[in-house]
Amino acid sequence: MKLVVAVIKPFKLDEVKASLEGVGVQGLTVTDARGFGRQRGHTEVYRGAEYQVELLPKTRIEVLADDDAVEDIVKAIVDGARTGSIGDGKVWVLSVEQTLRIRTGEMGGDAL
Amino acid sequence: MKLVVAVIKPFKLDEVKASLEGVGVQGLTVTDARGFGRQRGHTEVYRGAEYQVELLPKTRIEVLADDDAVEDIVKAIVDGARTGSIGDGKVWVLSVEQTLRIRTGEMGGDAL
Amino acid sequence: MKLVVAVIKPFKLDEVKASLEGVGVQGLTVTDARGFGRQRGHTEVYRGAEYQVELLPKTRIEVLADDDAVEDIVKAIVDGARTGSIGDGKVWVLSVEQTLRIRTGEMGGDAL
Amino acid sequence: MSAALVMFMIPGLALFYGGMVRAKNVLATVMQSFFTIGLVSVLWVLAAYSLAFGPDKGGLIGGLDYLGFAGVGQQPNPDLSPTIPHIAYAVFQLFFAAITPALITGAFAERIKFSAFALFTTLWLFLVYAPLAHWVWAPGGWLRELGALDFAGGTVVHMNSGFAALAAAIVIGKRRGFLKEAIVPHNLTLTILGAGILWFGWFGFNAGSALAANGLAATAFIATNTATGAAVLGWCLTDYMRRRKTTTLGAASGAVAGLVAITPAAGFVGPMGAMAIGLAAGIVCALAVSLKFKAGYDDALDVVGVHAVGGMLGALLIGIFASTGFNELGADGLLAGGGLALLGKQAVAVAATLAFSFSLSFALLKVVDLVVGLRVTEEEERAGLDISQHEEVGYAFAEGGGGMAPVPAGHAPAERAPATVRVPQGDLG
Amino acid sequence: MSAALVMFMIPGLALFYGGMVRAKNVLATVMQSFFTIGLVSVLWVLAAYSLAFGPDKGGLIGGLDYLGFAGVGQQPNPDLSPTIPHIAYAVFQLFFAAITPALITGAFAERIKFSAFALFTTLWLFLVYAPLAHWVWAPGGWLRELGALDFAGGTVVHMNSGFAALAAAIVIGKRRGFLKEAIVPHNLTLTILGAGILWFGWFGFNAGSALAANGLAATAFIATNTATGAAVLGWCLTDYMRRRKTTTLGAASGAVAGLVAITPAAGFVGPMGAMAIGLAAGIVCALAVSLKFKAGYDDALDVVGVHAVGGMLGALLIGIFASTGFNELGADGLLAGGGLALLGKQAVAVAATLAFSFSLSFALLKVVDLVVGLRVTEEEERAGLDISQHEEVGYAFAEGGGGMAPVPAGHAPAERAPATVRVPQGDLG
Amino acid sequence: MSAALVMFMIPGLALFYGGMVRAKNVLATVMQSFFTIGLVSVLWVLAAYSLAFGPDKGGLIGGLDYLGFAGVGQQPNPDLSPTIPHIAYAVFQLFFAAITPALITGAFAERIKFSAFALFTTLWLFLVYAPLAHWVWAPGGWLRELGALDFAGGTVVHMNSGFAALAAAIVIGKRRGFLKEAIVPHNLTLTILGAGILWFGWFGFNAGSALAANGLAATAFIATNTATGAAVLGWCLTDYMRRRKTTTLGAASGAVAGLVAITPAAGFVGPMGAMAIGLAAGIVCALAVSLKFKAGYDDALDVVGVHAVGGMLGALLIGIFASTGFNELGADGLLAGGGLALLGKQAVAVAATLAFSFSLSFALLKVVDLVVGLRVTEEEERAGLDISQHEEVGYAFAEGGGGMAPVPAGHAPAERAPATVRVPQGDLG
Ligand SMILES: Nc1ncnc2c1ncn2[C@@H]1O[C@H](COP(=O)(O)OP(=O)(O)O)[C@@H](O)[C@H]1O
Ligand SMILES: Nc1ncnc2c1ncn2[C@@H]1O[C@H](COP(=O)(O)OP(=O)(O)O)[C@@H](O)[C@H]1O
Ligand SMILES: Nc1ncnc2c1ncn2[C@@H]1O[C@H](COP(=O)(O)OP(=O)(O)O)[C@@H](O)[C@H]1O
Repeated sequence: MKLVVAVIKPFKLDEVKASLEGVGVQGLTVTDARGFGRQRGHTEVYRGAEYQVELLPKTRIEVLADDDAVEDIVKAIVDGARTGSIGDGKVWVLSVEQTLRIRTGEMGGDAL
Repeated sequence: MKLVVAVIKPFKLDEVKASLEGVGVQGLTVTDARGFGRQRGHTEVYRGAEYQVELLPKTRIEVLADDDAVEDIVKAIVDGARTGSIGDGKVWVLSVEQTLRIRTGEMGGDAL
Repeated sequence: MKLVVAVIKPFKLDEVKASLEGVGVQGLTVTDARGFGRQRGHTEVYRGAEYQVELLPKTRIEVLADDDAVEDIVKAIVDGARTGSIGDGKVWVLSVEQTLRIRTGEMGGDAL
Repeated sequence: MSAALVMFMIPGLALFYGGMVRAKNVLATVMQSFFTIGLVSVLWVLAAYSLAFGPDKGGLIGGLDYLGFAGVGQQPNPDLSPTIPHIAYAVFQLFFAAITPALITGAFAERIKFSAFALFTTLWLFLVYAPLAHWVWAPGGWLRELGALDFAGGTVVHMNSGFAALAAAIVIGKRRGFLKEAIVPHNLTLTILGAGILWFGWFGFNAGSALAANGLAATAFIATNTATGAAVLGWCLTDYMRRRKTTTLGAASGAVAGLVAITPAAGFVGPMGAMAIGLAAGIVCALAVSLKFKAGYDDALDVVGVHAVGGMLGALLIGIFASTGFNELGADGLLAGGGLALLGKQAVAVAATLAFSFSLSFALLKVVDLVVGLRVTEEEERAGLDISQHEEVGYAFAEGGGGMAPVPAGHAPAERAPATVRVPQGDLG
Repeated sequence: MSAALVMFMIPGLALFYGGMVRAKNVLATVMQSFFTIGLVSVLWVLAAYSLAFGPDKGGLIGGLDYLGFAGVGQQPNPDLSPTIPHIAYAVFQLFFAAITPALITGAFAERIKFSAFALFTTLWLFLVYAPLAHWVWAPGGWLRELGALDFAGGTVVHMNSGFAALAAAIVIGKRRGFLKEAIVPHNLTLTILGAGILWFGWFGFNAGSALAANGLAATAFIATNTATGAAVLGWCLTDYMRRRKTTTLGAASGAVAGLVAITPAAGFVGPMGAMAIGLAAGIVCALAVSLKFKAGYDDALDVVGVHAVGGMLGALLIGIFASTGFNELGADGLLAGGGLALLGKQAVAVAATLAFSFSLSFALLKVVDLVVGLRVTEEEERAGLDISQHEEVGYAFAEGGGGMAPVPAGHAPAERAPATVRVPQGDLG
Repeated sequence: MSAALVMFMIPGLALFYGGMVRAKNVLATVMQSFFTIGLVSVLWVLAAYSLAFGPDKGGLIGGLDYLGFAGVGQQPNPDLSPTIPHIAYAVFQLFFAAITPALITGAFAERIKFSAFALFTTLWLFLVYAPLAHWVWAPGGWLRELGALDFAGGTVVHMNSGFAALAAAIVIGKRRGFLKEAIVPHNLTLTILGAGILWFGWFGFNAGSALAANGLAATAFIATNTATGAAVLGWCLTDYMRRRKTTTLGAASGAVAGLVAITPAAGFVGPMGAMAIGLAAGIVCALAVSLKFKAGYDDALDVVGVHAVGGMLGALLIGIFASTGFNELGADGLLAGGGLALLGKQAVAVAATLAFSFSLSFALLKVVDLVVGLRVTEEEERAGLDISQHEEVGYAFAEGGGGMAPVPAGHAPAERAPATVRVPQGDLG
């Protein structure tokens, strides 16, 4: 069992979700995040005082997946999230030792 | 050292927290999340236009734990979070390579 | 490839960010969180009714890093986040199996 | 323009209440006040005004002469409004009739069905408000003939809504989690703004009740403001005594408590009397709102503690502080050498209002419960009334991004139709 | 003080609109209404008032006698304001002129450049609003001479802005994601509060148009309120019919629809007529706002569905419900035995307004598009107008902590300058 | 009703300020304005009115004849208010006295102890406001006798609060993180709404100062509105010059700057003079607010840059634009051929106000600091004043779920009592 985590541009969430459903993903968890990276921030101005903002809004996605589904899932995320411009984000994969569905107590692959 | 992660229904947070304290957990970190899964969403209507909302509010919990405490912790989460109805959420366990308490620099189990 | 996760006091975010940049970190992802631990909470009062609040605002940071950079990064986080008072937070390290930059498809270290 | 000010109080009330509920119920709470303006604006013209202010029938109710505002014209009406057009008087009274049921909504907030609220408000306006308004204000109304004083609606508006609220809290039952979970205000800035609007509008309410921009209006104005200021201090003082801190909600609540208590007295007392009434109201109401925890009824937004208690306090204190020195149409209270006579009449008015409003409201709520059911399901309550009753969310700060094409109402939604509107409140478990 | 109430409507409108857009555009939307007050306050004094109400030139436009309010004094003006100081009339009219272009902003919300908005508003005030105001209200204006009735601005304010909005929605094109993404209101409490302020201020708008606090004002007042209440019920009823639920946005929208529809009629109809007009407005507008999905233009905040449709409805229904019984300066509609004459005149006014306002606004928008460009870039639209047009964010709840020293404007930012102001909206992709 | 409008300005100010602070201080900031209404409403009646407007004592202070509003009746007072009831005048003045200290709170926002604020406000009202009001407005007051003009409070309200604010910013010291962290507004929609309410209420402030609804009131009304509109444009223009962008906060700030600058002049200048004053105010204040970064004092919400500077500007420009043509009780300024005499008198008033207000306020703050301590601890400041001073949070959007039973105040909380009310602001580190 793996956990695929992705940080993407917020407005790409639906495309990513759709393309994940396209490869059979049945669930995912989303959190709002802010990201700092190569992408340049912007300036805010209040009463003439300027502030450089370097943390930009991002959306963080977690998908639990069977090992052999990971490749498709990563591809699906990239397909949905890529704009080609800087700041598209990252995907990383962690290994999961145990998974469980709270409602039924099912473990492992059955938990998804 | 393990990291137990759970995605639960928001209104179950306190019950989960209480039952975790019941098994000796001394700390946890919570983030607000939105989840998509088998649970059907709902409809929103604005000036006669309908929108299907599939991402539902969830709460994400992280608990660092010694290896031998994991079983109890997972059980405690399930006890606290289960309603039996769809959408109760998931629990997954990751292996942690290193832990540290910022205040003291204590490592491993002492960090909790 | 590792993932360094830290839970810190919100007002320390910039110091941590600065000291991470000091050790060459080029990116990170931040989420707002709430934490429960040894640090005592506070009381809220509404129309004479008192509520004990035990979950305090925290900031959660994720940094993907090459294995050999982890040590510096953990140190940098501690340097930036420590106040010495209770509630400073935790740092933990997870092992990452795969990393990818969405924009370019670069993998592993090149993805950072 | 006084009438406009009174109308503006209702959106103010909507915010005052809306800020105190949880985020998942903010729209439903605001909606109840807002919808009430619309509903009462129509019902009042159709029939309620006539029932309240039509020619007296046995001191109990008005005749039907004014159905549809028939005969309510641009000329002053000698009995009701010698100084202003009859229609101006009728519309001024309209907003009193609109805010009163809106006040009640604070008691059953966060758990009532919208349909039940709408039905209850309609019945209550005709069967409880109209008769009581007739008793107190209409020529021939028995309380008016008795000589009980109510300058701007302490009985008709505040005690009436407060006792109805008590009945409502009892009949509908507690919110899920009451006394167990932390059910706290989600946006007190709205509540403060609401209190500010109420304070502002109340000048129309009280000063306007002089039915002329004259010295009496000025007297009522200063009495209103002084009592309110004193009540703010009173409530803050009470908070301070308990935990050495003042609270914003306490200040806002104190303002409303003071406005409530001075309403019946505004035109009959001087600035110092008003100050005493206000100070008392701030302290007494600050203590009264805790009753519900002991008594065990869930008056969600403390309508009883503020309006019933504050209204009674004001009505009774008239008996102490009133003086014909400020309004020769008034009467002399205890301190002005009028003895206990006035106090007695005021007590009768209070008792009559309590008995009538509480019992009849109680019965109506039972009826409504039978007909449509008062309360939402557990799942709906947990999800919040905004979603379950109105299919809307109060706040959507997160960039949902993506989503589906809006479906013209009624049509089936497209096959696969993801959407990520942020629903920050509640859970649909 | 009526003028002050009308002025207050514009911040109300700002909130009404601001709550309906996405969080990333809230400031830009609010700004457009707020800035318009400032802009028109200056332009009106300089020249626009003179063009609208200066001595008639061929029934089409006013002369330049009143440039800079020259000769607009403290004495009543026999032709324009026999009962109040000329300057009071001029300032009352100022706010009508200010809210009208502000209403249009709902159509091109969430995608227009600030510069384009400012230029368009300036041109539109002089070339569209001023002439139309002259036609309808100025002595000698051809529509006024024709005998078409418009008590408080159904043609000049509502149809005018509504048809201009239609042109704007068509010329500027759809918002990115329209019909694809979930573009939903981010803070409906603001919208309800805005609707409440509009309702409050509208009493100044309609009752104030009687230019005196007399019986006619009271008649206009009750007509305004009754129509609004009925429209709230009408829209809620329509919502209920569709999904067995009422909506908060529906109630707020209904109120505005009712206010719009009664505007031209307020002083000419009775309470029951007003109720009919309001009910019709609530239902018709609730259905009309869905047109855009079928017609495929993106009138972001439904200015067309509410103001154009509601305005037309009200103007035409005058032809049915008007009666000299309520205002001898008015006329008799169908039901009052006046036959179809009045209805015909009203139809002419509607047609003239439609043709003039739509076509000229359309042309102006094309011009503005050529000069400065109407629309922001895709990246700016996605980031939101708050950041891209004003370099501000609407909400910053998260404790950013840390950050950089503010740089006195213009200076280059320090070398390494981290800051973590929360930007909860949009993305700078 | 002008008094009601002025009262309404204070909740408006509360929002204007509340939106500009960080989320963790929103309630404390709003509370300071709201509480001030209550506090001053009581103190004014008790004694402050008498000190300000009681029979003159040597041109410096009023006698104690009016303690508790004794003798302040429904009849006009020949010296103070020949045209309206004395009590109406006294209450109108009350709100001027209430908003002035509320304005000061912008300077020490986000770091002052509530107790220190309350004590300071009380002392300041009696020792600074009352005397200055006497000098300028009371018969016998030396500045009034001198012939300096102040139509509606440029000196007493704006310069007075502005210079006191300067003293406050200096004495209390900088906010933690000033010039280091990004300290930015958390909810500018509140600020815009607040500015809108201020604009609305200011008509009562300025037009009301004519003490009658006549031509002069209309003149003051148009002057007020024109100056405000011009100032919005002026500030936006300044922003535009710097970064080719306008800002919402700039528009809101410009409106207030214009209102401030026109306050002393409203009744003495014409529309074009008002426009010049407003435009100047918008530009000058937009530049003035940056002074603090160079001078290094932390005037959190720019009370100095807007009220002190704007107030001075307006007071001095009267000397240029005033003309008896608009108000024969006024005087002729430079352009009206009055020479420099008036300008000189205005300068004396400005200097006197500066010296008196700054020095005495400075001393009072030092005293308060000694007695209760002005400033919260570092930990409290970081956690935010809402939590540390009032034990409340401004926003709780997240579904906390669960929690503990509320404990009737004073009782010890239950043993294990988890609660998850969201505290989105600050940190209790
Ligand atoms: N080392 C890292 N650890 C964790 N998250 C990162 C890291 N680097 C970048 N990110 C996340 O990825 C986002 C995009 O990275 P950025 O360098 O700006 O663009 P790109 O990924 O296209 O090169 C950042 O905003 C941040 O959220
Ligand atoms: N594959 C997945 N990866 C990550 N999170 C998931 C996954 N599937 C479900 N979840 C999370 O669990 C929540 C509940 O899942 P759902 O299928 O709706 O109900 P249940 O867990 O009872 O079957 C979802 O809302 C989502 O947050
Ligand atoms: N076992 C744990 N698992 C996950 N997060 C934890 C755990 N213990 C503490 N934390 C996080 O660390 C924060 C600080 O912990 P706390 O015990 O209060 O102080 P300290 O780390 O200084 O001992 C908590 O608020 C919580 O967010």
